[in-house]
Amino acid sequence: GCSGSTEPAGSEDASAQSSASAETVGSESSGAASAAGNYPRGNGDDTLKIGFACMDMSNTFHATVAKYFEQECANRGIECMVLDDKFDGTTATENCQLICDSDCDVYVSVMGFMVGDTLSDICKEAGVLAIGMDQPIPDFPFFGADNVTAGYSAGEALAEAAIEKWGENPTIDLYIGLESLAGAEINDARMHEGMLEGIRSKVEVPDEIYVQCDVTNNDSQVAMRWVEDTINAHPEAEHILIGGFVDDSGQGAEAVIEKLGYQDKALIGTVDGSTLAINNFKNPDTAWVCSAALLPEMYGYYMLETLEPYLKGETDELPDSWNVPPVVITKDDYEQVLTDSIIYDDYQVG
Amino acid sequence: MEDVKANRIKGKRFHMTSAWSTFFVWIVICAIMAVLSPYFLSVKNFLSIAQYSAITGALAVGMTIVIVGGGIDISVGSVVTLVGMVLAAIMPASGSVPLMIIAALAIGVACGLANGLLVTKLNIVPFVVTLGTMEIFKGLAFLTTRGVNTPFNNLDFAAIGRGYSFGQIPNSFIIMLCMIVVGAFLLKMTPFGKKIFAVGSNATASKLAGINIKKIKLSTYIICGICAAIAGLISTSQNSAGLTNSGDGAELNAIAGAVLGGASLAGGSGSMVGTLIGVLLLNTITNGLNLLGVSSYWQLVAQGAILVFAVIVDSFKHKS
Amino acid sequence: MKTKPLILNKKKFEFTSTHLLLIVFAIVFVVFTVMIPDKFFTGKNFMTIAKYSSVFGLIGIGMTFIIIGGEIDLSVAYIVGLSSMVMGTMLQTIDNVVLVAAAGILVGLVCGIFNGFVITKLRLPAFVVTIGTGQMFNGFAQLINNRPQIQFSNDLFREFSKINVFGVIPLPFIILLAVAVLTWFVLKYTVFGRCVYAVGSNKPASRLAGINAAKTNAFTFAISGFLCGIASFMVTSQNGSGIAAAASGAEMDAISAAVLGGASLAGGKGSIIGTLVGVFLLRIISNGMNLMNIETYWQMVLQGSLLIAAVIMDSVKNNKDD
Amino acid sequence: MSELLKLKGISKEFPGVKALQNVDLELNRGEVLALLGENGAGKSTLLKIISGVYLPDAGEIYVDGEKKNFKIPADAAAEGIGIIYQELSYYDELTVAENIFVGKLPKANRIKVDWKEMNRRAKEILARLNVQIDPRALVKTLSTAEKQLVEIAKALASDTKILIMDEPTSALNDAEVKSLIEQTRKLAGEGIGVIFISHRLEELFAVADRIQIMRDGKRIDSFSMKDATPEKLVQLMVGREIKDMYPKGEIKKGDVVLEVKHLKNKTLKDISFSVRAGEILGVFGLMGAGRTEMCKAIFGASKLQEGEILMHGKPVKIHSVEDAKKAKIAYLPNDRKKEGLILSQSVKENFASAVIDRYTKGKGFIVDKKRVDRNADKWIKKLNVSTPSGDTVVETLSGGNQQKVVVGKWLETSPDVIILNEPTRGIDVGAKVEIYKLIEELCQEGMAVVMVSSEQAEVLSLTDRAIVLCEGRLTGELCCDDYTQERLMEYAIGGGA
Ligand SMILES: Nc1ncnc2c1ncn2[C@@H]1O[C@H](COP(=O)(O)OP(=O)(O)OP(=O)(O)O)[C@@H](O)[C@H]1O
Ligand SMILES: Nc1ncnc2c1ncn2[C@@H]1O[C@H](COP(=O)(O)OP(=O)(O)OP(=O)(O)O)[C@@H](O)[C@H]1O
Ligand SMILES: [Mg+2]
Ligand SMILES: [Mg+2]
Repeated sequence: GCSGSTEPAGSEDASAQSSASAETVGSESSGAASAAGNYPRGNGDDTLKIGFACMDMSNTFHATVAKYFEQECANRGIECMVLDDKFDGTTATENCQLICDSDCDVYVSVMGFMVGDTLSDICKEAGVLAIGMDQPIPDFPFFGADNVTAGYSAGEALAEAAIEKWGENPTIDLYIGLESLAGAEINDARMHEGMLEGIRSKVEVPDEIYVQCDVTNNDSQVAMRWVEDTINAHPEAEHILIGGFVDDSGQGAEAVIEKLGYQDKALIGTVDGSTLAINNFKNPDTAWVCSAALLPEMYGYYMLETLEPYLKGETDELPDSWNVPPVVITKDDYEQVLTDSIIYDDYQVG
Repeated sequence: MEDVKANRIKGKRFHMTSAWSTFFVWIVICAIMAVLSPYFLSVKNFLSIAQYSAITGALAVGMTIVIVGGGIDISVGSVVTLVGMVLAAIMPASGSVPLMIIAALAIGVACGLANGLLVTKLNIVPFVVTLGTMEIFKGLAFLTTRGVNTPFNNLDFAAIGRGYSFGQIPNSFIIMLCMIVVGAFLLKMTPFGKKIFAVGSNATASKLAGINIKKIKLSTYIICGICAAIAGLISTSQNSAGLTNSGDGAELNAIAGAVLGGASLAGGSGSMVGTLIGVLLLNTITNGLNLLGVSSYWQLVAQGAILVFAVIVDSFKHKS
Repeated sequence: MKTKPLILNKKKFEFTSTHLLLIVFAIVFVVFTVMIPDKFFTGKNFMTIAKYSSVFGLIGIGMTFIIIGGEIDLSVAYIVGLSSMVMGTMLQTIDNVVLVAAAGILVGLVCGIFNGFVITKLRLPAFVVTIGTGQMFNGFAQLINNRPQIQFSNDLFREFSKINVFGVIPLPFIILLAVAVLTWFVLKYTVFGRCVYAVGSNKPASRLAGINAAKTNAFTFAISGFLCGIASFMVTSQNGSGIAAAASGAEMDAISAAVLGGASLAGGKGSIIGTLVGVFLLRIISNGMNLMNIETYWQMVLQGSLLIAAVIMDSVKNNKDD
Repeated sequence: MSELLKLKGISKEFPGVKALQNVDLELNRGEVLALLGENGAGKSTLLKIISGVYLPDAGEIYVDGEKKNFKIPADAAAEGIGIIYQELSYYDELTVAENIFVGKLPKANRIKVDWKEMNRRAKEILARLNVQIDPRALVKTLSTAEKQLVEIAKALASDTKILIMDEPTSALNDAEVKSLIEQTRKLAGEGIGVIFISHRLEELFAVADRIQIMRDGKRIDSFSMKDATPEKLVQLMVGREIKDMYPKGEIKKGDVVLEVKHLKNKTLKDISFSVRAGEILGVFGLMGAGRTEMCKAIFGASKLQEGEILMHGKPVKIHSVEDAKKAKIAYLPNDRKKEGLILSQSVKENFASAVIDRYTKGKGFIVDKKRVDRNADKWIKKLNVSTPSGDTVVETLSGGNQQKVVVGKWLETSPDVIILNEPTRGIDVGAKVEIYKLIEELCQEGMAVVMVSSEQAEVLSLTDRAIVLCEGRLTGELCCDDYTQERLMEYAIGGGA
């Protein structure tokens, strides 16, 4: 198989990279508040209250994060307010204000890549601790998926699958990147620094064969059209790699590969690790071989494990950055890997 | 008398209809694409265009009927999403394809009925009604699976959107063509269709001619709901999953297709053949730009410009 | 023979949709106040609502002009986005805040004029044209940097939206009120304003009466574009970054607000006050539901239902007149 | 007398119609010129050329001896040409005062509209026309007749040298017509040149100095009104002699077909009457009397709060137009453009629109195109509709021919009773006579006819019996010796009963 989940080199590399970048963000602008743990710690009353601004509740990944986040808060007796940023900077700013107005102790948001400075300002003014989830909010700690690592390990796994299928040093004729340009920095980290570099660490992918497709809103239909049209425009391509920003793109790509009968000529790898990927892995014939699971179910757990003691004053140390460790799942190992990674009893694979 | 005769012949001179001017634009676009991309002019590629036109086409059939009747329905995209989510949710319990189809159609009828009743019984502007129901249906869709994409494995069901018949003709396209034919028959040949045109052109006069305008309008929304449900079926089947964003923006494509094909938002005009050409035009543009690997930002600009260009071409027929 | 003159129209209090809307508004307000008094009925919260209503208020006012003139504009959100990206990009290199703001507003104005020109000069259906131009503006917005958003660090520019007049009232809200008063005057008291109503009410007749209908409509698009430019300035300052989707969905919000406020998509009807109440109603509903921590999916259902409920009452009133 | 306006050799062609061929026209200062011609003769087209709506294909326009080239209506307005169009062009959502001054709103300073001044002046003008409408009222709340009055006020509002009125009286009652004529004469006395179109000859005799007759897009003749007699005018206009304007054959009346008892709703206050087979019942009243409302209520197009409707002695429940159609009631609306026709559709589609369900084959699912065509041909011939073909869009027909289409559409439903609401409004004499004949024929075939009219002469000559409404009440029923112009008016203003 193309197991990449335990590949040490890539993941360590990338996680080091990302924590470094988060640290830089922290230290470069927070001048006075440089020491770890020197963050606001809430308004002093007994009950803890977290304001969670979900990036987009109509998006499976973020809706899942929100659901388990709420659940984890409930388990720990923390009050939780969930708002929907609707993938919109303007709404995010307003929601941030609303959360600060509502006497929350912590504000959590993914929208840092769009309106980070402003979110930071609002929270500082209100004396509320902000956490940049997946995307840093300047002067505040970072928590979340490590997109570079996730993309990198998915890329490696995809390349390994290619080697297994087409032999040592396979010539890749076409690489289709199903990307979300609206995701800006996330997209860069996951798809370029991550996935593309990951693939290139094992096989050669020259720039000329890289077709970047913007799958706006991560729409499976749009992905289908891009893949089919691009393959039609490269009829000579025998070895095709397809990388997907999320599983929705993989779903569309897989549909086209099956339609064109290209199972021998194409391989798909994505980042997400959602039920869409798992469902496809159940079928041995699919071209979709791997997906880096970001474990949205575990976000709440990992965040609160570190955050709760700090808020409760049990510790004065709050790291500048901590992560959810991504894992790569493949046809062979997805069940095992996921059951190992997700601690909830009610969680069932697929 | 002689004058009258001469005039009569002149009166019959050829008038370019909207459908024709859109057809003309389509041909021009095809010619340009054919020059720019060697892969454009192939049966395979046109079949691909056909397949991906199916969803917009199915929606546009219903939309044309509603628009001809003087209404509009912008909730269709949400119906597509709703159908997808509900089907994906019940798929594990029931793998039967006919049951899926019945469930989808039932959702379509229910949504169309809701829109239609609000428009006719309570006399509310259709734009506002469907703006409201658009949110409601979408909310309901997300509530079914709490905003989570839900895949399924059902090869029989997948054949609806992905399979072929008669060699290489995509099933989804065949479904859409059937809908176009039925729609054209309905509009052109039946008393019902004549009444839709009458109601769309002048509701007061139609009412005083003894046409039950509420019934006619209600029917157009139900038909539109059914068409949206079929579009949802195709989309769900092509995706093999209920996806939260499968219907996003679909209503605008459907309206654009219908209007490019000659339907007037004021009601009382429009044709199925025109709509078919309008939908094909929209999808050919996307296909061509994809083949050329044009960046999506430029695609937005190009699609917008071509849309404006098409209406400009159409406006020349009014001037001449 | 002297006939008895007919007096059908005594000037009496007429219950208009604006009154109805005010009642709905009051009900919603009271409901939230009773249910979540400590969260909703606070000065802080009102100021938050006021501040974040301003952007949509301005867009709504522009849309009201266009709708009264019998047209529609589905590209407003993308005009705001394009202008926002232009400002965000300029701020990377230019420190002159006034220059950047002026450029942003100019972009809005130019987009509005472009829409107006294409629609009125070539006599094209506004609905399709603005879907098309909207896509174009959106494309251009993202092409500037090959990015859909760009953050900037000009503090002075960001400061603008934080200014509170008399220490409490957000400046954007003051601007909204000023624009509202000005546009109310324009619509009610200027020849141009009355021409907008005339053109929207009966376009062919206006042409016969020697009103330049095309120019009037074109002007409404320009006004809307200009207001979108100002809105974009406000939202860009608020967000601290240029965002192509800064006002995503604003066209629907603006149309809903205008229609709630009594505007008719057939043209000839609508008012600034109505639209503003509509804007605040929509904002307050979403604010209140957020504070009550209602799941966003239920919020969608409720918001759609409320929109319909508001117009149902209006139509029931109208039906009685039949 | 000096020449104010002169047209030379004007021609205009529409697709399929030569609307005007080499037409001349002269108008002097202080003169009222009547323009007379059958429906479709080209009168309105000629006026629209004068006011700059249409560009002529050929010909010249001189104002005060200077050659003019009107490209848009504003050009003509700048030369002091004011016009009331045949199609009312009002603004529903604006106030009465604004409607009157639209295009030239009085300003307080450079930008501000002076509402006070505008309302005051509007009130003045309306008072001159002897109407009391609140200038601040929205026009959408007015009745058709009131709207027409506002249109006339509009034309009087500006400083016009040349005033053109295309059928200004078609919605007015006699008193209003009279004051309009007075007003027109006064304006002429002030030196304004007036062109006045009407199909009512007695009005023309009262108002005009000179008359120009048109037929088939050509100028036939023009002479002083002193030399005119009704017979001469009619003959010139239709190109043949018309002897009996109103046919009055003796028809045997049958049983009561339609009977209504105690109709009540928001407008109607207890109305009862009956009509027999072969009888024409006149319905007279001033504007807003509730005649239209009564018709619509019987026809199921308006709600009834109380009341009973009987057909052939049996009560029928009518809640919708379909119910009325089933009960064999037909209704010809007074506003044919808004309520009678689907303007953008073809003649044959309009003929079929009330019976489309019957013109089917294949178990009722498919429209039988041949039958639709045959039906249209039948009615075009029978009613003598002048149209290039059944495929012509009905909008391009002249008023009279449009009216015939509406009549044909309803006759095809083979009703037992037909309610005609102002069937001859805005129709030329020739077409009028044809419609009268048709009504007569219908009676002979045993149909019962209810005819609403604002023309006293028409009611008196065509019917033996009439009911009169005033403010929604039935104020009287007239027949036999009572049946005079004076009594009609007396009841109409609420006197009498
Ligand atoms: N816009 C148009 N397009 C095509 N044909 C037209 C148009 N306007 C008028 N016509 C035709 O021109 C002819 C003259 O019409 P016009 O309206 O001038 O008659 P009219 O004398 O005013 O009749 P009426 O007394 O019924 O008002 C008619 O045959 C009519 O059908
Ligand atoms: N007192 C009134 N107040 C308000 N509206 C009235 C009043 N009287 C009549 N109307 C309006 O006028 C209508 C009744 O007039 P209707 O049109 O039936 O009269 P009509 O005799 O046919 O006159 P017209 O010549 O104007 O057609 C009603 O629909 C009503 O809306
Ligand atoms: Mg005429
Ligand atoms: Mg009437």
